[in-house]
Amino acid sequence: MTVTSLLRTPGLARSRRRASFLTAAALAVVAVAVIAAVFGRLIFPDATHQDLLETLAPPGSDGHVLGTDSLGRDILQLTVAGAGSALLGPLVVECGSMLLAIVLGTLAGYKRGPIDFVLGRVSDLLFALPVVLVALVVGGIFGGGYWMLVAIFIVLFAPSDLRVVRAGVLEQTPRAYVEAAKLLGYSTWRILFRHILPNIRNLVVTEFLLSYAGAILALASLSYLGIGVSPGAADWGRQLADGREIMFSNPAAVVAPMVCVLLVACAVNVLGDAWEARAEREFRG
Amino acid sequence: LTGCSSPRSTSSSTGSSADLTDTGKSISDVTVSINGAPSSLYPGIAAGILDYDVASLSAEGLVQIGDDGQVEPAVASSWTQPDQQTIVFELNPHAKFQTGAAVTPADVIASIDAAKDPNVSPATASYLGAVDSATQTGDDEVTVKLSSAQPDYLANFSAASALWIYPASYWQSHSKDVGSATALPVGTGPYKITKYVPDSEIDYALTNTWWGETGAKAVTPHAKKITISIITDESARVLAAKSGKTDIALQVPIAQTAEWNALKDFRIEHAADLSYTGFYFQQSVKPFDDPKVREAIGYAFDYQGVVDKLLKGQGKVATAIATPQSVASVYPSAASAAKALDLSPFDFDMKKAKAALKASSVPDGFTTELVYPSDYPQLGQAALALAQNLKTIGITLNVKEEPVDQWFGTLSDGTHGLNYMLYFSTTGDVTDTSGYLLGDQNPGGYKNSEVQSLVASASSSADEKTRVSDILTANKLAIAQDHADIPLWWGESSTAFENGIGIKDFGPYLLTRPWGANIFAAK
Amino acid sequence: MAEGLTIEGPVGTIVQPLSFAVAAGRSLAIVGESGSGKTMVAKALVGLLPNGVSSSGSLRHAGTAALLPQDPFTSLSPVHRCGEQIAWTVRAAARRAGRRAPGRRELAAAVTRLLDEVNLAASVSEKYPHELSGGMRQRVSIAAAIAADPQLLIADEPTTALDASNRLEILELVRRVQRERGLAALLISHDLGLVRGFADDVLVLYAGRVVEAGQAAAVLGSPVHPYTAALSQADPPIDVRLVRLGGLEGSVPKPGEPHSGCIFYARCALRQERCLEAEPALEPRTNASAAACFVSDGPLPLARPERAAESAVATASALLEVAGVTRSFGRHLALAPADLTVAPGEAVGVAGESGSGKTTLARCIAGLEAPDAGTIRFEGVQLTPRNRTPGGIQVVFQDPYSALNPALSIGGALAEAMRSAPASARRSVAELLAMVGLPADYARRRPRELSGGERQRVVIARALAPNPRLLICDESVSALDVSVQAQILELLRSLQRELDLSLIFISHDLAVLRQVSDRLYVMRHGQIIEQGPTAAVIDSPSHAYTQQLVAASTESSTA
Amino acid sequence: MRFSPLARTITLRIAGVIVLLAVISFLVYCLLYFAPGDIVSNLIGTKKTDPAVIAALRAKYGLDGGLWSQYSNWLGRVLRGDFGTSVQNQVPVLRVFREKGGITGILCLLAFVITMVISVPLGVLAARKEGRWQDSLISTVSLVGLSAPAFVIGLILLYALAYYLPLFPVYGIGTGFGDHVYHLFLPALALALGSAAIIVKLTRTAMIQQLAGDHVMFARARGLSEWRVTRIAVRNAAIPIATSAGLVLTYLIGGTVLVEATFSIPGLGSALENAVQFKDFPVVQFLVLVVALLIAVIMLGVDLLYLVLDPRLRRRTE
Ligand SMILES: Nc1ncnc2c1ncn2[C@@H]1O[C@H](COP(=O)(O)OP(=O)(O)OP(=O)(O)O)[C@@H](O)[C@H]1O
Ligand SMILES: Nc1ncnc2c1ncn2[C@@H]1O[C@H](COP(=O)(O)OP(=O)(O)OP(=O)(O)O)[C@@H](O)[C@H]1O
Ligand SMILES: [Mg+2]
Ligand SMILES: [Mg+2]
Repeated sequence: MTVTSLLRTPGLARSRRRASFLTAAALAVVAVAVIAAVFGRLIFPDATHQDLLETLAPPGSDGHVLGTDSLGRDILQLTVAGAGSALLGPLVVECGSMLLAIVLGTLAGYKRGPIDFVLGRVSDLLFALPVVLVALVVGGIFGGGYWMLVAIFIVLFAPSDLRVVRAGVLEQTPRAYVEAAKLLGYSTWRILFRHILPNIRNLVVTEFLLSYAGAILALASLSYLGIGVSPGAADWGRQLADGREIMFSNPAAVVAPMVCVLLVACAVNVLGDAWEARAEREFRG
Repeated sequence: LTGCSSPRSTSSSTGSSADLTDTGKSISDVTVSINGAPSSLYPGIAAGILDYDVASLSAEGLVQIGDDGQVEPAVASSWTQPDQQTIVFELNPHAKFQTGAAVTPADVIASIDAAKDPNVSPATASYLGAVDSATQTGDDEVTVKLSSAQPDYLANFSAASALWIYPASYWQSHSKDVGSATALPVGTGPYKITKYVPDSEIDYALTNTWWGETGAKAVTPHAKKITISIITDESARVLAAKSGKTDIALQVPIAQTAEWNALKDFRIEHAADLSYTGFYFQQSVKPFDDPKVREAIGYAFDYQGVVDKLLKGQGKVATAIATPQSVASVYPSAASAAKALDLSPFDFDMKKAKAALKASSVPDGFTTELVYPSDYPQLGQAALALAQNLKTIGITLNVKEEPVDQWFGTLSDGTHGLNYMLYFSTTGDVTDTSGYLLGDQNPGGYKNSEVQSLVASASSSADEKTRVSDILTANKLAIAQDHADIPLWWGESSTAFENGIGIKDFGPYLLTRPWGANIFAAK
Repeated sequence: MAEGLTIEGPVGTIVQPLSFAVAAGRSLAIVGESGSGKTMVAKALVGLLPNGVSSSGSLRHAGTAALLPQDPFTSLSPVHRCGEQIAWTVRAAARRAGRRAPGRRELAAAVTRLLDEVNLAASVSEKYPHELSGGMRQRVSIAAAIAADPQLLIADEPTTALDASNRLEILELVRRVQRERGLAALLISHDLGLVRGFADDVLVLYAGRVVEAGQAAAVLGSPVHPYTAALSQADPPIDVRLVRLGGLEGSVPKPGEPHSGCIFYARCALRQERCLEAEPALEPRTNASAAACFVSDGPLPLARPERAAESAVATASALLEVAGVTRSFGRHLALAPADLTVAPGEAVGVAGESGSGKTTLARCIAGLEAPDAGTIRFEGVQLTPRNRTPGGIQVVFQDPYSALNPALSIGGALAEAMRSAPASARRSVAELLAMVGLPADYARRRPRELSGGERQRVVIARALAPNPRLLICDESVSALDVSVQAQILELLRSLQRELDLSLIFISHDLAVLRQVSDRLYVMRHGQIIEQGPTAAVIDSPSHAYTQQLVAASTESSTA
Repeated sequence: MRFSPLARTITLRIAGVIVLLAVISFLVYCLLYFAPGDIVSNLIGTKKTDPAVIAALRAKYGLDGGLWSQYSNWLGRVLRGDFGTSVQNQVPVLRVFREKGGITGILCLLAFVITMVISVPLGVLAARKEGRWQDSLISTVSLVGLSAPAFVIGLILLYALAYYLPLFPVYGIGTGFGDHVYHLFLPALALALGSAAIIVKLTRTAMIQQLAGDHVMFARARGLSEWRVTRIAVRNAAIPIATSAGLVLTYLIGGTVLVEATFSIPGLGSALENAVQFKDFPVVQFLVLVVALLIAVIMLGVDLLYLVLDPRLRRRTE
């Protein structure tokens, strides 16, 4: 004889609470970063101003909260101003690649056939290529530059977005509501944009956020390798590369941009995960 | 147009081997770290500054450059120049390879042939382009014929320039892999290469075959072993020093000096690197065709500030194109050289800059671009500093970084009026830099028949005094009168030493000679 | 046996205190509509409730219980061989019994023996699940389940995912294994016909409450509770066509939904005011059963509505003529040349096992699939991809859950569909909803706020929006509960009459086809092998396959 | 006969790879051809140079003629097994590869092993403890790993574990295999953490999906031990994990540039970075092709691994 008594499984509620706390924190981080990106130049109009008489000042000295770097630039101001290039470029990258992915991915997933085949092969190829390497080779050979890298990344980031969009469309297309729409004679664009797209929007938003985090890291990496923003500009990747050299004189020069990159990328990733979870909850019921 | 220049003080170095005493003790092992990987142990293949530093530990040329910039005997104990197209070298009878074999004329001839062959020595062959032939003319005698009259060609036969002497058999058996790990070169220097792990380390052991230990100016090496450790990352190199894995760090970059200065066991020594940095103008590009505009730029540059703060002492404010080292034979003391070279009217004075601009064709300013090579961030920083100053008088200067090769492309593309000139003189000869910048083929298209004839006569003259005075006159005309060039600074390189290590006769040319022999244990 | 088994979900109680007992060698069936908590009871018995659901009360059973899941296509690990999966259970059973771990040989022998017990060849043990048919997989599952040496075998709808022909075999196998091994068995099903032949005792579950319990014959033969009665009446008979199909309006209340009094009140045919005052308790009514109802205190009369006149065969002029249509996928011929006609106002049924090409045929007619060859004439015009107008042919799909765009409100979807209607035939959204028996305020709702039956009504309304002449129903009721199925069938029949619609009704369930179709086509391997008036085909099938099909259907509903 | 469709698939894939390599090599050639700058001036620097020497150098590196003739010359030489000589070092490209490839190979493989060894068990653990503190902890840590670029992790590790806590060497690659592994451990760890985060996430998702699956429920319902159930789920989850493992390998290959730069490792990554900056045609061309080939091989390997892992696919190709 066995007597079984079953107990309540705990945990779900708690993890939900943790998740919402994390999401709130992430939103706060992103909000601060966006404010810095938009108003950074207004708050600190001469963040990139070099003061050769005041190089490598330690944190806290003479109004420099985090000290100055080897060019006498105020690290705090520089870091705040760096939010602009850290957020804007990746945003353009992700918007561009997502737009490309939505236009091509919906068509490929819905129409199938040769378009799908060609796009599929091209995106397989691009998808497999290491983004940093390709950007290094192409950007490096053409002399780099921030916007050139952004353009390269748009192309390189498109395949992963395209896959997501295509897979979503592919999954929705055989659903009866799409067939019903076909039977009712709706146009292809109407079916794609009014019927299918709203149903994969959660996928799209999740992918957008996660790739956005990826783009932030990728651009920072390339700046770190010296193929990115133009010299003298405020940028976290560049600051990291420069800051490493004076790591011992003023650790803030490397810690500040490091913390910023980490926090922003984490926050965007948290938002992506949160959106995914939200979509899942919605899907479940 | 001439202005009075105020004397500018020069920066001081952090410490010096000259102040240390040699304990005479031998050192078992010295680790020298370098921040780049030589592509080969033979500099003829890629002639970066580190390639020279590394190669000269164990290999020598026929001659070498002494502390004062004069050509000294090395493997050749003496030479004569019967005419301007012939040089006859007498080999040093004590010169031996590290294998113990004596250096024969055949070895020297094979080395010269390899050095002027662009296939074997693509990076340095051009230096010996004028060599027609090298033949044995006696037991210990090699005669070199030049294709044209070359009054000042001797230095090219040094390891500071284009010649490293290896055995003839080495050249024969390693036509394809000269200088690689599978073909360790054998030279005539005091240190023999025992191990080469590319990108990682090079080990040297002291031999007793070196001619320099004997003879008149005998030097006794103290280090039994030298290890060159390749650490391409600067902060890793500092970490290595902190954990005691480095005794000497060559070519410390400017950005790193503060880090090294912060290490209490290390000191930094500076030595001129014979480089000249300045602005020159594409004379045909507007508005730089106007001398007043060029003058305004000249006054807007913060010479002392840049040298002190940006270069961290790795340089001296330049007052001429010719470097103090290149005139050392005529003006041996620092003070006399400074006086003779005081040819630039410019100092940092924004009032004068503004006045010059007001008097120019573009009184309200203009917008232009200055490109700098990415390998030299200090040029970019100096450019940004200049841009800040120019902004106050209405000139917008956009600073752009380009890889070195693309930078070359912009120098004479007809759109960039204001350009950087960064020139490393390998020989330190007085006509070298000025000849390039002021001669017929000068990159800026600067035309002043008086200047160009002075340069030509200096190049063909054999008398050192005339050569120097011609060049200095040309310098003065070009800088003070025509503002065709604006000298910014003469470069210096920094070397970090552990405090227990000293090096004798540290100067601009030491690292092109077998410098391992000069290392000593200090108190 | 369970005492006061209660199951709590995140939003409310899923199962109210529930007690039952199954003796060894006997079987108990739990029946009820979807969402009544049957699966939760089964999972609680084996201790595998999902996250967020917990149970209390006490369970006592000798030895172990094994749960046979519903879907043989997902219940086995796809990457392990069948024999291996059975062997794991054998080993686990040995360990539990404190026996020494069996060696390789012993294991192989045990697996072969178990496969033999479920009528499978020993070679199946080397096969992967995907290499087997659905019926064979379910046998493997049974073998794996009994390998655990259970004392109690729980089968949760073990046959719903199978074809009619397989269904009976599997059920018989379960019964045989149960008898031979002397197991206690718990069968969960919403199919009363299935339970009738299988179980000794029955428990009728409604919204987590037992509304009637007792011996199978008594409960099913003479139900006391109005719910049980309604359920048995909703089951369509295969032998007659009924004038009216009994069905239950509405749907099972969700856990946590507020109510007062009897939980069945809202849907009850016999409801009285006193039913709202308290919840009725389960009380013995006949000597073999107990029911929870204030009103009914004895067996309810099972009124079999009289037969409807079987409608006459098609008139001369055809609305739709399909001639020689073929379609193949790769090398697989899904549709051999097929001919089919539909007269105006006629309801045509298409029957056939899974994969026989029914859907392919329907999709070709609707224009969702391009036929490889053959012609389709509609209202006398040959249809090409270009000349189709949305008004002509519409489809009601099988799965009501995916047939509505989750992002659109009901009203939005219907209004959009209406734009495809000819201007003369435009109706309002409210009119459309009324046609399918839904209140007008449903227009504001989203699909996920609707029950399956309600969704299917919306799908039908949308299909009717462009005023079609022909409506194709592809398994339109097979995803629904019997009770809801009856409602939808009744709705379709009445719409067909009122709007003079032609209907092609596809189903593998002959009983359903008997109720809705005038003429019947039987398909197999992409071919139409028999056709004729529905009554004639079912009552006296001429093709051997049809005979087999009819036999299987008849047995499973009356066995 | 039984394997012929499989063999056909593989042959087709290999043909595809060859076409791909040809296309990529041409694209890279175009890139280098149209790029601004000139290797010869790079080689010479600011020096007065004889035009004859320049001409000789141009001829030596095959820089005469138009794009097509240059490319076809290059291709012809490659087909004869001659990948040319590095402009920068005068070393045959193949030797550059031989000298540095080993280091990068060890680095990548070590990173891959670390990735898999850390991430799969953690992913499985997180899935098993879904919603509990272990899951939260693992998910949070992997989130940070996902958000930290390899060079940032590298910098932190370098200062923490090599300098302040001198467990690992600060620089260099050592000599001999064992020493290489010791020297490359920190870099590999830096490289691995980011990819491990990806795999943890994927493994967790795949495992949760599997554990919620019918067949796992059935396995539990027949009394299999939790250990066995986990193994079944892991075996099923191996299919999606294998795909991501392939992707992670390519990610690791891309990440070596950053990590090699941070730890000053003389591997192919730094060689590529240098070659790009120097416009060292033959080296860039060769390394790009090697990377493309490697990735193609990895992808093919992943596809074959699928066949091993998923019997449902096996029948389709057989
Ligand atoms: N994982 C879950 N978490 C919370 N509630 C659940 C979960 N699964 C099911 N439920 C709820 O439990 C109730 C009973 O579900 P159950 O699956 O037992 O019904 P059923 O009688 O088996 O229905 P069907 O015939 O559709 O299988 C439903 O109302 C459902 O909403
Ligand atoms: N898009 C498709 N691609 C490949 N094969 C298909 C496709 N659609 C159907 N088939 C195949 O065609 C055959 C007939 O399928 P169809 O869906 O018409 O059968 P059915 O009678 O409707 O079966 P069910 O009762 O399961 O719905 C099946 O074997 C199926 O596997
Ligand atoms: Mg159920
Ligand atoms: Mg079908």
